Amino acid sequence: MIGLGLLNGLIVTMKAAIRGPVTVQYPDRRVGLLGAARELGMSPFQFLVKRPKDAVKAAAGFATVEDKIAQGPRFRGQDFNWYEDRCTGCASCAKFCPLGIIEIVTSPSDTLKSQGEVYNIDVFDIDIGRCMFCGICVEVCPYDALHMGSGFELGTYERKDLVISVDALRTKKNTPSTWFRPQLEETAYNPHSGESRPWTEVGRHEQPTDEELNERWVDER
Amino acid sequence: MGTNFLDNSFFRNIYCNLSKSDDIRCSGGGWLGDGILPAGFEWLAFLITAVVMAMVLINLVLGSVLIFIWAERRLLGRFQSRSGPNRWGPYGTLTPVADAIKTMFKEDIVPTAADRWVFNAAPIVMMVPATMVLAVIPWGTGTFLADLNIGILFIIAITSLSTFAIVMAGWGSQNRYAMFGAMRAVAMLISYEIPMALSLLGVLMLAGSLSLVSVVNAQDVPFILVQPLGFLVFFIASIAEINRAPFDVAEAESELGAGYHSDYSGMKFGLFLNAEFMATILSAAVIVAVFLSGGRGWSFIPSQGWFIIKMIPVLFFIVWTRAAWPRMRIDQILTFAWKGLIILAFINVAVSAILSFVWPDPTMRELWFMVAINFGVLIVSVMAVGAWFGPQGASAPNMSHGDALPRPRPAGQPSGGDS
Amino acid sequence: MLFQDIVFWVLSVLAIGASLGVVLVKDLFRAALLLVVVFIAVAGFFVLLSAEFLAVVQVLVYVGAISILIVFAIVLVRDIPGGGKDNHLKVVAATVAALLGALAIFVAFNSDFTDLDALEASNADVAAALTGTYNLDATEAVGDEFEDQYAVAPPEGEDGTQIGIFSNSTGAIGGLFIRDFVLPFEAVSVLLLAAMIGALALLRQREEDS
Amino acid sequence: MTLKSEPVIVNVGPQHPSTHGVMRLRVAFDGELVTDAEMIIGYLHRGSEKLAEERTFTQVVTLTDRMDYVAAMTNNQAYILAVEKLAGIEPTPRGVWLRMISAELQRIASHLIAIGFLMQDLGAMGTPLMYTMREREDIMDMFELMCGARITNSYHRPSGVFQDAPPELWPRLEAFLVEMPGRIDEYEQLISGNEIILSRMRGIGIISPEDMINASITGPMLRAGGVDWDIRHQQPYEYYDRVEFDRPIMDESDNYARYLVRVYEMRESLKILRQCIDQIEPGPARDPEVPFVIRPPKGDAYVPIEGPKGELGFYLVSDGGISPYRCKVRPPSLLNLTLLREMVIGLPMAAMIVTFGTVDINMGEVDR
Repeated sequence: MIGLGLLNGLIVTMKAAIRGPVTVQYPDRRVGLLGAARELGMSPFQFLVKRPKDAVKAAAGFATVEDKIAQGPRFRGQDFNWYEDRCTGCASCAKFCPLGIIEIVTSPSDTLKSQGEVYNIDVFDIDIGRCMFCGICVEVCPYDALHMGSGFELGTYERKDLVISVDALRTKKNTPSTWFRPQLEETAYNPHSGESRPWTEVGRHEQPTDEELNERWVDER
Repeated sequence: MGTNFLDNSFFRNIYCNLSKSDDIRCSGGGWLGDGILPAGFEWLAFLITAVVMAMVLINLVLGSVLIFIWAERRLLGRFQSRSGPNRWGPYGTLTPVADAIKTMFKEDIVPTAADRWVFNAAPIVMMVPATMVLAVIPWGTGTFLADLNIGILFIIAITSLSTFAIVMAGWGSQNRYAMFGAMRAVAMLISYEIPMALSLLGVLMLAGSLSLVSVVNAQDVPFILVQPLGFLVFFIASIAEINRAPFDVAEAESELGAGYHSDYSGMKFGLFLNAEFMATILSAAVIVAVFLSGGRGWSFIPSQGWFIIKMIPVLFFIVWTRAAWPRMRIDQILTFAWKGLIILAFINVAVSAILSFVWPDPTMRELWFMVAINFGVLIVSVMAVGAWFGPQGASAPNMSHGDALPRPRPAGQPSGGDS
Repeated sequence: MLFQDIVFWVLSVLAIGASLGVVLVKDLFRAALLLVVVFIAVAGFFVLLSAEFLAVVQVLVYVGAISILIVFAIVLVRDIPGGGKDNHLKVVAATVAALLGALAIFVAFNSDFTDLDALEASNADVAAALTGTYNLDATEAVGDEFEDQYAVAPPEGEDGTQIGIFSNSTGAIGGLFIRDFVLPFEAVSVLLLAAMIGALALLRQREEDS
Repeated sequence: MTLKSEPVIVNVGPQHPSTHGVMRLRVAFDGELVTDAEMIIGYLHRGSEKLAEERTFTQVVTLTDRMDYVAAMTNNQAYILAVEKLAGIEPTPRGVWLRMISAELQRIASHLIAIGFLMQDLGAMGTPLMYTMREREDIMDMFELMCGARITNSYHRPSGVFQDAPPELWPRLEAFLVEMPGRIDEYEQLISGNEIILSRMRGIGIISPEDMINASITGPMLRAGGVDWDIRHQQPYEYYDRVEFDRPIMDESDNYARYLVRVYEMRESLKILRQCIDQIEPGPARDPEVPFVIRPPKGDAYVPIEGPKGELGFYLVSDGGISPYRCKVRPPSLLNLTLLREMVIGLPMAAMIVTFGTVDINMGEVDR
């Protein structure tokens, strides 16, 4: 019968309207009186009596609840995590970056007895303005020194602010993404909990002792 | 100046305070005594009063446009599983205000090739019909600017002016997309004026007057029940007249960008938008006045309140269809008007004429008889016209349904079997 | 009536100015728009003459239909927007227009309008219809009660017709059309139909052309 | 009776809401009817094929993401299959199953986009688009769990996928498989029977199967014309010979058939997903012996797969180095467009836009 299809369309849209929105509001969610009360874990009546000022605010639609999207722990974010203690300055990341956006400048380090095996990192610039977050730099890092981050909120006013410098990498709190790091995943680590990881816990293998290093790099040569 | 204006209580109060009118309804003067203006200046008093009333009404409607924009966006959001605007003000109510401010401060661009005069005049012309129609709508008992005894004809005549605004916008932009939109709009508006006017004939036969106030007064049974076919045709035609989905081909954004107002920016675009939303609200108001018995209702709510309450479902339905249905194609729209709606309107005219000949002055019981007959006519004629229209629509090859709808077959099966 | 005088003069200036514009403006599209202004001004004159039904019909037919067709034709035909080319008929056209204008003024000043009044008296139905007093004999005013004014209907005479200046001329005109002047009315519709069919026949493409 | 007006030439695109990117159509209109159409492409050309020549075989995966950016997983899959054939790498079984799961999810996502934007072209005010995006969001979330990215996945690697799917993925996938058929029914209720859509799509944009085969049009468009050609069935790659699925075929070859075939393919993809989950075997998702830098022997390889939009093939030539000597893509979007002019001539403008929408192209893939 003519008109049935049109009617069906109306029914579907009305069903969707009753089901309510599925969108996630970012960075905070506007809640009404009921929503605010639910967030605080009280009944709306309790909420009205105990915190009338907030209740009025909520009823007027001004109450907000922080609402973050549930990101996957493997999310490849733009704030790279770098563990200097693990980095040897081999520049594999720079070499295998498909876009060539990583710049590394090293100088010989005098601090370690086995010279030539670890370098001072003078420059470690990652130009995330051109980065496509493929993660190949992380994949090829032989010592698990570089990790993807989990952030996505680095809006800046100038392009040059999009270059992550070595100082920024050094001072940053490290919450590495578990992307390509099964060892992190095995410990059920979630980067979005905000908990940072020390360098000793993020590698695939134990940090070699001095003896091992000597054996590998000095004695065998 | 017509005495009928003085039937409006607000108008009379202002007018009688201002002038020493010898009108019998001002016999006691106003509350302020015998009138402020000296004798002989009744025309000035009339002018001032009219301007004040017009200002009040236009601003009320503009305010309701803001509310309608907000409500439509929230509703569309709900229909689409979204939240809709909720950032500015409580539940996003200030979003249209923010939009209006943004629109005002935007750069006003006139294309180099544009016909400047025509281009600039078009938005103003667009606002004219929207504001003029305001005058004759009876928003409630005694709440109208003018009770013209040709009210319905006035509405139909004035709304045809918006066609000019659209042509001017399309022509003035010297843009082919705008021209496409304008041509489509003109073809559609002209086509739909005919079923719109014809569908009102049945109402006029019942009411015996073209005045909207008399039409409201005549509705002891709302005309949506007595004239269901007329209502259907009028509702569809008025949605087409206001360029709303599914008849929004004039600004079909997926085909024409923005149609006839592609090149407008800033407040000129704002005027177009405003006029369209005003037209939506006013067409809902006309539907309420003509088919839903205007401001009549139980007296615990004032008549103006009833009017607004009755407008809400009409507007809701307009938004709902916008969310649910895609746009029709322009040739299908024209075919639909000429081959579908006009026939339905003529059937309605014929049936109404016969019924009003049989019952020239219907009592309540006879009115309910008419309701039953007209609903029968509605079902039969819509099905008949639909069945005829389906296969014959110009470029609409097949609108058939049910088992006739094609379904994919699994790959193994040979073709041509059941499909 | 001062107010009506003002309106009359405003409308007159508008009508004459716009019609001059129709003739003088080179851009055809703008000329067509000015023609719309002329039609609307004429509708305003009808309102001043208390023939508001005619005014609305003027807007509906001339503005809403005929002007739109003109505009449509202009829009559909290309290469017109630049304006028509100059030709050598300017002097002739101006002469003819001046003569016609002079003739109109001459007729206006030399007509014996008493004849018209007599005609009006003889055909009172037409005049009454145009001014809305057709079939009207009740002229008494309504009662003093203010409560009456809350009723939304205009005051009515005893026989159901409405009184006042803006009264029901619509029904009267309708009555005239289908009673007294039904034959010319139908003849005009047949003429229009014939014109329409003729236009279609002229526009129709021959099958061998396509 | 026909009336003719002068032809008007309009540039539809490159900045136009319905050209699905930066396609440009130079269309001659007679009134509302299309009398001629010329396709002008290249506005999104990024030289992916040339760029591939100076990147290692694994790095090129990131370039394939950006070709058909609404179906990155299938692009990855096609490329990786070509690399594996070229280098003679044997993938791990779990890796293959994961690749199939991701590819079928991506097929659903791509068809959802196709249907949603087709309805947007029809002027549906975004409602069907919002619904399809809602379901696509589920798929994107699953991709995020699998590989940390939503659109530019780069998930596949030679010999498998770079990392096994996390355990959180499986309950989500299960919930998706339970919920999705109802959602597809909902689309059908909203769209398939709507009279306006029927009258705007049925019998419009018809193109004969012979023409399509001659123009090497593939994918749902070809199947909507009654030709049973699905590479997953005719030339099974990966483990498609181990799963049962139907190929929905329609004979109308009009816009409506192209739409409906996509809807039914989503149902078939759900079937395949279910069988993949049942048959997936434990083990490594990637062969650890396969190095990051591959040096395939000299030679060439071409592998076609059934992408969401049609036959997607990568032709790779190796000179024994670490990067392809030549990388040639067979993009279904571009080849499906070849008959667009023939399809739209004689149609009104609105039908032209809809026909263009049912071809379901992606400018990233057309221009590469």
